[in-house]
Amino acid sequence: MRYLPLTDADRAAMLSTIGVDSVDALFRDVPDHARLPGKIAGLPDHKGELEVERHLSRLAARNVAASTVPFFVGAGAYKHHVPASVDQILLRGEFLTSYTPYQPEVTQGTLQYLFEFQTQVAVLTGMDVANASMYDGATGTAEAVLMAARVNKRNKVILSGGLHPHYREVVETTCGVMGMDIRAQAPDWKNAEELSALLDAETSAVVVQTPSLFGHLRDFTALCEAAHAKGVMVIVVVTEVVSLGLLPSPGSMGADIVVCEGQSIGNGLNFGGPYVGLFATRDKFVRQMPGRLCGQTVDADGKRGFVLTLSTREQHIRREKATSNICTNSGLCALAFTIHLSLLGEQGLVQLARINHANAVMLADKLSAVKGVSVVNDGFFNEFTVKLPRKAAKVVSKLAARNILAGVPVSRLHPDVEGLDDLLLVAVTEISSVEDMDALARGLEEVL
Amino acid sequence: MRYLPLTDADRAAMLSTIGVDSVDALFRDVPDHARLPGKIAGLPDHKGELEVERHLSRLAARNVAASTVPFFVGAGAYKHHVPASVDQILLRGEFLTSYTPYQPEVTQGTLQYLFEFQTQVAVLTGMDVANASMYDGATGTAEAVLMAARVNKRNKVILSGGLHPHYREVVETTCGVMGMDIRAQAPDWKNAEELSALLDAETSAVVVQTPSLFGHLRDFTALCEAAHAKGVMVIVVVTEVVSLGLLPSPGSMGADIVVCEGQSIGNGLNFGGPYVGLFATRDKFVRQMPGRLCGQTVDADGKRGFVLTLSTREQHIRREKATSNICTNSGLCALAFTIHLSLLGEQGLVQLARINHANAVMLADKLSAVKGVSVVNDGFFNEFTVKLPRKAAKVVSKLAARNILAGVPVSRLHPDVEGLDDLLLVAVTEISSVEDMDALARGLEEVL
Amino acid sequence: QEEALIFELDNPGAIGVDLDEPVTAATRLGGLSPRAGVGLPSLAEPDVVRHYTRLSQKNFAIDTTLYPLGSCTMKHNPRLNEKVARLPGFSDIHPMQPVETVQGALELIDQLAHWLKTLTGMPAVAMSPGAGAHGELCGLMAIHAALEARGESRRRRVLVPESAHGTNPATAAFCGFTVDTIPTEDNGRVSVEAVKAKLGDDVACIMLTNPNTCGLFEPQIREIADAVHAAGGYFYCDGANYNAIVGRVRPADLGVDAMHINLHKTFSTPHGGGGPGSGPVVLSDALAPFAPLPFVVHGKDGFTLVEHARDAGEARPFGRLKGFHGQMGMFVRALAYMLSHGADGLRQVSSDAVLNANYVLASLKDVMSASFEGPCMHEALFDDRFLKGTGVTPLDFAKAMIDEGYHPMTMYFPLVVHGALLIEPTETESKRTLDLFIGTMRHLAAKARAGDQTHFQASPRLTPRKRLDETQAARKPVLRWTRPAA
Amino acid sequence: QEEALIFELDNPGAIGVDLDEPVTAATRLGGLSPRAGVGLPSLAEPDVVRHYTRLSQKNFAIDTTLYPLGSCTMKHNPRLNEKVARLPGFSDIHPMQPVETVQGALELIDQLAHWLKTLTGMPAVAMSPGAGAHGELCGLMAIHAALEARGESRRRRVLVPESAHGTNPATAAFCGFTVDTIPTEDNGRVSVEAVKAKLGDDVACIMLTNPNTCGLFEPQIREIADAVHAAGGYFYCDGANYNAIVGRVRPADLGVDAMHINLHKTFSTPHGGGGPGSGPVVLSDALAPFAPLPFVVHGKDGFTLVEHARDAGEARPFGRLKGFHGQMGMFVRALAYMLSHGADGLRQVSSDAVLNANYVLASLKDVMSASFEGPCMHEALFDDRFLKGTGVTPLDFAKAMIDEGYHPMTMYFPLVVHGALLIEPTETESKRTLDLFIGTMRHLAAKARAGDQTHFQASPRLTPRKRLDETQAARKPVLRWTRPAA
Repeated sequence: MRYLPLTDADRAAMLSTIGVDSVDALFRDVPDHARLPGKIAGLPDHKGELEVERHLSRLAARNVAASTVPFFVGAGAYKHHVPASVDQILLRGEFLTSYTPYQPEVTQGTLQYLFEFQTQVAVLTGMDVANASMYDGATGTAEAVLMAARVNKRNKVILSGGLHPHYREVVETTCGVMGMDIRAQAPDWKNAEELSALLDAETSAVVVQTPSLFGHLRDFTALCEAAHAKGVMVIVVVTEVVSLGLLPSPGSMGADIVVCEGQSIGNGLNFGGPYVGLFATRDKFVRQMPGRLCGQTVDADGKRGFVLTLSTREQHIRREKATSNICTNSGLCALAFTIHLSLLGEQGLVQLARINHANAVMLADKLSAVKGVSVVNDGFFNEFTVKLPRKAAKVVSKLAARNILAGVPVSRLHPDVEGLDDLLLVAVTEISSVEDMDALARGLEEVL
Repeated sequence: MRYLPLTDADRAAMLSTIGVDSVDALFRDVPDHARLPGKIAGLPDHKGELEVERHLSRLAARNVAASTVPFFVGAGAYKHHVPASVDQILLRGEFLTSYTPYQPEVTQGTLQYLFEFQTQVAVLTGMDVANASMYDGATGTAEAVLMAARVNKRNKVILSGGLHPHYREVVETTCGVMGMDIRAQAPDWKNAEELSALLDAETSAVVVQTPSLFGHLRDFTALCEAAHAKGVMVIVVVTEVVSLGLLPSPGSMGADIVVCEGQSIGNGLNFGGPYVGLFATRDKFVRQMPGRLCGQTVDADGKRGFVLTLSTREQHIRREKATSNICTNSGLCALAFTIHLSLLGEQGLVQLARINHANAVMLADKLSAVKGVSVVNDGFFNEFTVKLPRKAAKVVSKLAARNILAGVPVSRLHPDVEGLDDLLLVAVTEISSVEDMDALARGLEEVL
Repeated sequence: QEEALIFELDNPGAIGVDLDEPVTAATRLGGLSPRAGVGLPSLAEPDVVRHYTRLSQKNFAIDTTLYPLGSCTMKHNPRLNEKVARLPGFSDIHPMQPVETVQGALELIDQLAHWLKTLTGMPAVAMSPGAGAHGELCGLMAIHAALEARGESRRRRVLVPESAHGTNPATAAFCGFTVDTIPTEDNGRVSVEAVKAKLGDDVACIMLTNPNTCGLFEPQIREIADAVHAAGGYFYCDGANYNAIVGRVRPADLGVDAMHINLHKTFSTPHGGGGPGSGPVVLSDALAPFAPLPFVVHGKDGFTLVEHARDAGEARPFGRLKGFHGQMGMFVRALAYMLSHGADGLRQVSSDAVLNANYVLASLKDVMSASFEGPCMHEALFDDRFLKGTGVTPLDFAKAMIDEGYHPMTMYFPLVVHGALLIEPTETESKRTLDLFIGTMRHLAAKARAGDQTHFQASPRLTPRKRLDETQAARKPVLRWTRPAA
Repeated sequence: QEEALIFELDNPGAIGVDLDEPVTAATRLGGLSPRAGVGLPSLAEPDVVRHYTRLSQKNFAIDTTLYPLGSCTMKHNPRLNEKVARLPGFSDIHPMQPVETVQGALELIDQLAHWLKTLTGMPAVAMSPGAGAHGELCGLMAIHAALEARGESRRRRVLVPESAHGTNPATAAFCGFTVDTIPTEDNGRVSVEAVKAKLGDDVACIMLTNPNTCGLFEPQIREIADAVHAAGGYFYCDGANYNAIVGRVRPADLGVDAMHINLHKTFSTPHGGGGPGSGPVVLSDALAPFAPLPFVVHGKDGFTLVEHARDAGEARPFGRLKGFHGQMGMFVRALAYMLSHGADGLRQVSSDAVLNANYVLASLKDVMSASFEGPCMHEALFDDRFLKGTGVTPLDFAKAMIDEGYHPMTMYFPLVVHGALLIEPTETESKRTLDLFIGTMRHLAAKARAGDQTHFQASPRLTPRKRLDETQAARKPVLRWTRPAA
């Protein structure tokens, strides 16, 4: 077997050194009834590369890859072009097959990119500090809510109706089990929500999203001021980080914690994972942060170097008093993010954001021109909501049959809310050509 | 532009250091009439990754990839499965973006794999020594003919009718210009050729191939003995190196020089290139070998290390007296060969060769069962010749239209020889499933 | 050569991508002003590629050396897995595409689930947890939900052995449980008596690692499970060390109710410098109904994805744990690994892992102090008694290994032995590599005994950085680069 | 840690692949007996991956450091090019597939040919040569064929400047020509007078590198071309340094009849430790009819491949140079590079390459001895006068650069200056990198002048191997591993 270097001769020699006559003897602590005499039944035997690759290729071929069709699906995950150099660096064994950098002398490579990642995230979000990544944006949001509760010792959290429902559900699931009082607002598809009025002395945090699920844009400066006046933390969620090249940073609006889904930069769609959660906050809250932190220090010769730090917050030191149970995070996805963002740089990110927005403006115009279709949004970044004259889910299905992936019906995300069946979320990025947009508009005309 | 790090500010500062006011001034030696005032007309401007990738993907999509159809094309290039680890190591920048190892202290990586490659080639061919690679099997064969002439100072060479016609043509082209007397034999599709009788005191070398173009197998021991008795060098060509896992080595038959196309191990089809020529000979001829050689030595501390050696044979030292003009060879393809062969190892290569042969035996039986089709060969490795009741080229075309790539019509290789139109070369490797073979047999039945 | 930070390589005007002009200059920003600038550095592609290539060279990795980090399971990561995970049909599909366009992806998840269930003997599996600790959360939430459904939300106490991974108590606390620690016996095991002494009608569950963090199989595990069940509690098994028994022992036969499986340990998806992981949780019949959303079901029209409680039929999902459906990229790799090994190979995997660990144990126990008698499972635990009086600490010893070309083992964990040194070679190391490693360890042990204290204290010498000042890092944390004052 | 040879890692019974059993045990070997054994080593995949990963770490490369190897053009290799070259539509097609199944491949070759012809201004291009030296062979064979067609096979003399690459005289000799050397002027150039002095009706051609190997553009190139043409000869231009002028000067405007283009230099396909290269040859109208087989033509049914003289129409191909159609894998990369840069970018490429070289020249000429006055093209040539009396040889100096983290420049070439040091930074190095490099070079030059001879002679110190004994290697060549006697 190709991954197992021991030969039968090796095994015999090693057993002899150990002084037992079979590997079974090493499993002596296993209760008799639980010892399987042979391989587990019902599963095939080992296969060569060619067969395994063919098996998986056949499964892969039964999916419609985004790059092969006009593609407008977003709602928290976005198809962007990732430069080829990103993946080829990721494949380097020194990054791919290294572990959490517990031994800093032999993992300065990992540690330095984490320090760069943290800096990039802080800069991008307009915050002071960032951690070394979370599993994804949704889990990061739940961690942010718990962190806010640690900071201000309050128990109530208000979730905007613009928040992605999956994020809401993860907060409800994760923080609910802790007994937090979670007040999720109704889906705010008209961008009419006023949250300031809901804040009170029991409120720990308010969670808003920009662009919102429906693509709406808001200036949260006033909300932050109102919240801070009442001791409430403002958590700003960004599910499309490319927007930060064009929109004001959450930090500049006064956010206390910013959580982003970082997938858009450096990471493929991957059917939903692995992604990378970005988590940033103010300096003063750093010791309440969850997750790993990489810090700068010096070595015995006084040279700059990097280490994991403030681990007294973490589970392996602090056990049940840790700020989070997170251990493994999204190291490699964070590296992809960091490399791609380094390639983009200042000018590239801004340009990329502008292209995304311009494509969305063009597509909004094209779709508005389709009879019976209206764009709901006033402002948006690269995704907006359209109102259709019939059920969006049906329309999406019909277009899928024509090899056009038109977007996400709001009803798939909010099935329990009445009156949203005719809403469709449409996302457009730099990968969409004018022909793709025309195909969508034409397709809509045909199926409506 | 993404590959150019200089900014306009850099350029201005650098021009100032140099003391000129424009880059044009640095081109002062270019005659006025040849100085283009601006970019060259008729070519597009620079493009981003996404556009370039799409352009090339569109071209790629207009070709039928071997792995997507029942595939039986051989005749000097073979579709084998290459383990994924081979390519991922090849992509490591330290191998990919290094140069010829002129500075051995910082290229021991390249040098050691070349030494391993040379050893593998020598072992595989049953010879004493091998060089660090040639462009491909065909150019290696021409170099072998020239080398033989250097060794025995004779001018006539006999090319077997079993030799791949492209190899014959390369020899004729390359050695012809040197004034050598080249005696190519008629296509030996019946494996009836007797070369010993042609050897005389003017003959420098005889070139034979195993398996032959038509897939025939021969024991060359007697030919080698007869040749050596007359001072003639025997050059044995192998276009399918996997066969060396099952067939007797050319060295064991008495060959003086062995040249192989190494593509089958580690290298993809790549529409014909880059490939890798293997070149092996006897110790006594080593100073007449063409191409780079890596040799073992010690460093200043007495530790084993490797260097390029015997470069007094080479063009950069010996100029017009060099054994060859070869400079860049096939380093990375040799690395692919070496890694793949290391993964195969003794047992894997033998097993791979057996699988190839067994598939060919099975396919030969299946095709023989098709009405009007007969297998020409007595023995073969993984490729054989079938006689069809009509023109093979037409049959191949018809099957291609049904997405079956059936093989190579002999007429494409020997268009100027009468009577070969109904012969088809059919190759089969480990990638062909029984279903693929059945598809070919059924397809043949249908189109004949 | 030193490697500057990417921010220090900033060269305004340079760029690593070429992008077209936007198709229109029109904007619809709903009244927001465009951001004035971001503050990112500018570099061309060659400089970015070289920077990260050079950074990578400062790492040790499983591809470059033995990395015997106990409990972390650094085994070979097959490259085929990386290749297939990049097939566009997996890597380039969106989680919210219509299900009819992702049937192959859903089938893959279903196949992986089948393997996990069959290997563990468990009836159900929750696929979405993002890593092992996230899987623990999933398991404890399922237990929480099951207790609520039974009307026993009074059960708030979770039993955790002192040898447990830190994630266990942290997870229990994260779910609002209180943690009660069970002492470890002198032989490194948990005894059924010690567990029974803690049981009561406020106990929600026990969290037990098996094989445990000392690298030992808990011999009384079945009795413990039975006692916990008899007391109305559940048995959560930390599956971090499942690689020691995969293919030889089915957790279901041990009485397990929930167990997470670190795909990046047992099934060899790459650790990647700290993730991404993937932590599916197998569940017993008692807990299966509470598995989180979303999940894949197979119906008459193919595979579908249940994303909402209203579509969950009789199941009572406790909620949602992750933004989308789980770590698909890791699923592909893990399935490729399982298919490659097969049932026969996976049994050999655990056999060889245990054999390799015992070979190291047997070859070193005369010069290093083994913490417990008898054979171990997949990792060999030593403690610092062999360094007593040498002035060499386990940390010093570990740093000296670096100069010999090896990544150190896990140190100071588990906490139940003093100065722990936990060596896990895994099944993908050859006997030759182990023999070289054993030789080096014996050499270092002898050196320590010989009193060459300064050698150890000055280690490592050959790394790009000497020992780093962790105290300074924590005292005044510098967590990001800031532009120096001009 | 030392890295053994793969043969020394042999562990019989281990295997790095899993293969099925053959479908039949029957054999048809035509009377041959199966080979008894081969003699290859056996290893599992983890050991093979680690072995070659570790070997790679012993290399310097353009991805890891400045690699200013003059004349070898070590520029950044874009990763996009590697990605597209691996598209199955290019990498997984067979050269002998029916042409109707490879239309995209033939079109790609045609597009690349169009770029090469347009950039050089030449009417034709032969695509099949496997590398630069092979391209030279192609060019000289075309000249040979053209002379024969003119009935002037008496023309056997080829003029080659003494500064030429070794491949030039070697190639000429390989084609049966005699080589006549033209002296280089004191200013590093070839003069039209020197050429004229050698012309005669036995001259087949001149082989001239431009920019030449001293990094200088030949100012009299047009006059030389005219003189050679007037004398009935052809002008072969060695295009190894075409990267200095691409996009700014068209070789056709200089009177060139044939020029090879190293795709791995000018168009950035990776050098790969010594290949594969690719050396298409552009041809003038006079030589175009003699271009070798096969070649692509576009007809009414799409693209076809002319593989035989009988299908070549009025052309008179001199024969075949390579097994199949050329280095397709390199064609894809080169076209990706051209499309990425475009006409505007390629002009900037040569501008920046020349600017970088002149910046190095200007910044070092006060401490190192520049061989010639005035600006250079893409590479800066120094000689060993600045080391005179220091006891430091160019070789010592180069080895000291290694310890500073740089690959040495080309040394002792071109032969026309004593102790040559030829520095080619290429356009993909940033000013910051050049400034650091210049600083190091100035530091080393000062160190040499200061008399620190031993520092240089003991260099390199930081590499896995100290200086290697090349004399021993050549005296008793050991070119392969042999199994030690038991």
